[in-house]
Amino acid sequence: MSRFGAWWAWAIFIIAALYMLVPLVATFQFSLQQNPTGEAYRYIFNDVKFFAGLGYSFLVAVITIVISLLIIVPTAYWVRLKLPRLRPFIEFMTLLPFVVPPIILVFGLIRSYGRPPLAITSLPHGSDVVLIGAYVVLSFPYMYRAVDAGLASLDVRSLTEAAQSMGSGWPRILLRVIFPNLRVAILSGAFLTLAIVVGEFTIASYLAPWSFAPYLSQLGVFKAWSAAAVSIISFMLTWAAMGILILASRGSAGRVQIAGAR
Amino acid sequence: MSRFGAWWAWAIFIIAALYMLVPLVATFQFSLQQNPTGEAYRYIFNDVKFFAGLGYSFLVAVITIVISLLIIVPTAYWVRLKLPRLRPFIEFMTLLPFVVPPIILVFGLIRSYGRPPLAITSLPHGSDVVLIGAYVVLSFPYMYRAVDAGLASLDVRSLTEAAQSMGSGWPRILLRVIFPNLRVAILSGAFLTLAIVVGEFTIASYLAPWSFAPYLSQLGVFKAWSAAAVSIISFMLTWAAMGILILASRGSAGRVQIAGAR
Amino acid sequence: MSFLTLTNIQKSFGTMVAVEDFNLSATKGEFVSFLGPSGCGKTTTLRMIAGFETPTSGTIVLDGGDITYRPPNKRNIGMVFQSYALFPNMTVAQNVGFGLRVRKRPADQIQKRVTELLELIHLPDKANQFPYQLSGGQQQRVALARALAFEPEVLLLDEPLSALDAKIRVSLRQEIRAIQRQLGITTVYVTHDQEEALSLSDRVVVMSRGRVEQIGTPFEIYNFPATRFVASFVGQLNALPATVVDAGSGRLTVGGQEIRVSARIDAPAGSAMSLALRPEMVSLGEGPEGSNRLAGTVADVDFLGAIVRMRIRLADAVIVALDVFNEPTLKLPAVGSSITISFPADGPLVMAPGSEAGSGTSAAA
Amino acid sequence: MSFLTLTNIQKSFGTMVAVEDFNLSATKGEFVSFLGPSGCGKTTTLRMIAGFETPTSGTIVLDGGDITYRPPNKRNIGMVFQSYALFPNMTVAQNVGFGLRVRKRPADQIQKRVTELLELIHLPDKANQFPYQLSGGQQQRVALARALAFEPEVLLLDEPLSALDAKIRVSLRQEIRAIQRQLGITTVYVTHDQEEALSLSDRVVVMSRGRVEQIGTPFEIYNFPATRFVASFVGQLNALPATVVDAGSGRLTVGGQEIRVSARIDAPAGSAMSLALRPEMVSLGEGPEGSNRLAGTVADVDFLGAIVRMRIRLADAVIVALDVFNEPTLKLPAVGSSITISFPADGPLVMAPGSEAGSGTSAAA
Repeated sequence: MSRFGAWWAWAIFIIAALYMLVPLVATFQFSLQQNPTGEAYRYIFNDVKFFAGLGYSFLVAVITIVISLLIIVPTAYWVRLKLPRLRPFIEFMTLLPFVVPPIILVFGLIRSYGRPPLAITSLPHGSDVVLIGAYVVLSFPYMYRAVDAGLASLDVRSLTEAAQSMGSGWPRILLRVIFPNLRVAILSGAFLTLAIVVGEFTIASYLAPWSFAPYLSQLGVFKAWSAAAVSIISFMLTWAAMGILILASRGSAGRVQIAGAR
Repeated sequence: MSRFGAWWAWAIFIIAALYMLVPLVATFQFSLQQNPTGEAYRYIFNDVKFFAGLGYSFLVAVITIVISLLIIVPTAYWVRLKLPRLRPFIEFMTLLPFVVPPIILVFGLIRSYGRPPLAITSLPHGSDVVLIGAYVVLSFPYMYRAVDAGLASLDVRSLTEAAQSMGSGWPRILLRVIFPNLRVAILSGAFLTLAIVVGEFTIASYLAPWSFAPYLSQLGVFKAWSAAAVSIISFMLTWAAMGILILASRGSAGRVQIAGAR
Repeated sequence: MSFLTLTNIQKSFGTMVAVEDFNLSATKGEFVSFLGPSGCGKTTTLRMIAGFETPTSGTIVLDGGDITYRPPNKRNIGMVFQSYALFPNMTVAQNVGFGLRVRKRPADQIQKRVTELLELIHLPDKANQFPYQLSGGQQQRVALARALAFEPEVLLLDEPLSALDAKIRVSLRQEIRAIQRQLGITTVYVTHDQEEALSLSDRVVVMSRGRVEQIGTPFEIYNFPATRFVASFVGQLNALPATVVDAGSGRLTVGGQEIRVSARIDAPAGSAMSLALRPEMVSLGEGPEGSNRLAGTVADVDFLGAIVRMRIRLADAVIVALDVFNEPTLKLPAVGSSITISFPADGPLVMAPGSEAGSGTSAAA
Repeated sequence: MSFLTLTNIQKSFGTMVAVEDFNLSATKGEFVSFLGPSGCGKTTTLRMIAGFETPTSGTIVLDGGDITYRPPNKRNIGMVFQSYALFPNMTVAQNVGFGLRVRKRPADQIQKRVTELLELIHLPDKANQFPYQLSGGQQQRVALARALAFEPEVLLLDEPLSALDAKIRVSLRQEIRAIQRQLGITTVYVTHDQEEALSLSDRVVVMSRGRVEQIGTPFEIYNFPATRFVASFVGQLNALPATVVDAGSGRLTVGGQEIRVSARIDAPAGSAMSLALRPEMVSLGEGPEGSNRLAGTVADVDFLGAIVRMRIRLADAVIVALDVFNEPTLKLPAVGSSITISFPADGPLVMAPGSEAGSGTSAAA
């Protein structure tokens, strides 16, 4: 029974892994199909709009991450320390971005902030602001769970009280005790947010059609091979970042988990 | 300090809640703007394409859920019981759908399954099959984490061994011991999957433009008020389902958590 | 001269009263334990001394200054936690030096003090290791060094040994006691383990349901419990139903057999009483002249290692447990055989059924 | 007549040997405990009897049939787990009846048997409650009833009391023993708590690092430990350095003072030995005629409740711990005062330093 079970579990993983890998390999093949020397890749690296789109999305992602961290780290810390009864409420909020599909969120955003009295999108950089706001909401669950899982592995309360009893004030507790022990958790949340924001298509195509995912979509229509090439590049970047993250979390003696995974 | 901290935490929640609620209220107002008696809603309920789109998306979601459960429940159970060393690998896979943006996944899928040797999309219902496959991958993290959190709260190993020592075989263990105790976890994973699949726009607009989210997007262009009405209806359905889920998990003495939340 | 004084301390969480009317005054250098079951308010009281909770009413005075509402980081109190609470991102030396860095001491002075303390806890070679590289017992010793490094006025320990194995618990207990004596630091120790409290403390505060049941030396607490709760929580106890024959001469019957007790009895002849008798007070055999003797049959012999516990059945289904030291040459009586047991007249405490207070013996303590 | 026989059992996980050369034969109705520190292989051995692990080599025979490779659900063995492992979705009655439903017994028969067992564990009114509505002790009693309901041939208990509070642990221990005697079921009990093993068992198997150190009655294990490990793991122990004066007459010196032991000594005069002496063997004062007497000073007095442990310092920094029962009238010697202690000649075991085996006394057992 045990041997059969192991065999069967492995079979499922292999099928699932193939399901993920086949598109990747096929995309790579396709990107080289027109011109095996990599003309599709060369086209991309000579395209100003590629760098503009990627750069814009990257900047939006970084601002999203900074705002998320400023909101989430102190909030999650304080909730664990003093307001544990609020946790179910926050966990409920954590689910909202899943159950409110982006396509509905984008309509609400355009309606609310695209006309008086809150006509933000008609201001200079107004739609950037709304976009970042939407991404802060969208990435909230990932960032919150990553930070909260980091805090859960810490025994926040005792560490805080130990530091207090030794005479430490709040700034020192946050900067010297809490933050350094959350480094990997924060890195993991930030990385996920980066991946989500750069790859997000639905909201971006309404609020910022010049950003990376809409660019990729247009490219797919006009220059299919180059779109495949961009996909491959994204994959590579993503896997490299993930590899770095795993190495970083190994370095900290397995104390911190990736993105809230138990 | 404590009083200030509580005040500050609450302030953040209120701002965040407002950020979520303002679009909702604005959308609702907008849906009634043209005609306060609800013409926008009436239009929807008389539109065949609304029901066709919703019905199609719902059916796809249900098939996705069934396939996911058949794969994930026994796998997650077996991994916890006999192959705990595989868990980091599975948790890594759990992150893939986040870091591979849907817009890239969809290109890969079209490339791989849209042309020989694997020209599935050109078969009858071929693109449905590919769509469901993509959604199984996309919903994998939510379903797996929900089921795994349910298993984590169970002490699977002792329960299995206790049943074995009393003479029980595998079918009885799964059906009488494991499955009944995972009910709420499964319900929670299924509900999240439903919400994600019905609201998913990127992949659907390439593989099944007649499904719910693309329909909503088109409606937004041509009948903006009715699109707002649909958004409101989706919200209501979503909240009702979530309410039911929370009631169900209360009934089971708080043993099971929502979607892997700790 | 009282160094740490708690006066009329009360603490409520909503409608739940966690600590009620707590009074204690500890002298400088004293080792005081709070002993009681979980939920008795002992940890809440400790946390009020540390400043993590604020009393609903009452005052806490340390070395002449009222610290009741002073924030914890202004109190100069060292604290050791059940979970060790070492900072995982810092080495052992950085952990121990944390309180000194907060106080902005010069680096060389910190270095010197850290070395000194690592020698005190017998871990001089672990300075550059991280907490996760140490065993539980070593981590708790580092936590102790960290709490002592900045020379606090009071040391608080919150169940510091509960997370450790039995053998390490005993050895670390002895080490804590030795260090406390050596430094002469005023210490408050919270525990639910009676052996820990009795073994470590100058005085023990026994608590139950937010109230102080008794404050006394370990010897007083064990031998002269003030209340029924203390008698049953601290140590094993026979609670024997008895009937008063003659209060004046201390004569009672237990299981139909007459005995004499030296404790004062406040009840008329014929009334029902309860006698509290420790198993180790009871001996096999007739004992010396003047002992109380009871005849019964052996109901059960329980070999516990160093101790053999026997349960003797008298008439009326009264059971008396007694402890004897194991010896290899000891002949254990067979279950069901007849036996005589004895105990001195000053052995039992007298408790009226349902009464909270002990007999006069405890007043004499 | 052996009912459960384990022969040359060996179990490896990869290169790690968990159990090595384990042999045991238990008679029908016997209560056998496996005692040892964590990682000693006791739980692995139990799990092989239950069928959750398969031995790498060796055989397990139950009632004449070889069950070594039989799947666990074909073995008819009842098991109680540390974590209770009650099915959360079933009531107490459904839990207890599970094994009978698996065996397709008629409903009225199941009902009757469940009622019977709930009375046996004194919880007849909890039939329709769910596990989470019960206390830990009640849950474990239900788990016991569930394991007994289908009349298994052997009952296995894997640290069943470790998750419970100290007081409940003792009372449930007595209940388990009483039920086991009443039903006469062959029982294997795994524990790391020596008091549990000594108190419950007909025989104790002491294990260390995958090997059996000793198999014997509780009395033999405690008083005549076969190896140094058993002597130190079971009970407290003084390990006193001694020098042989005359092996033939059993004369040695400890801390410069001469004593006599009745154990056989296999070493020439002048060689170093180690004496194992239980604290409860040592008495204050000169003791009866023929006792060994040692003069020293009181190093430490540790009041533990029923017992007072003193540590006496002899010359050469030799420390002897001794236990006396506490009495309210006991005058404890002051720390630093001079004192004489005594112990009988047959008290100490003799161990050559570094040797694994005990002295001749254990062979006599």
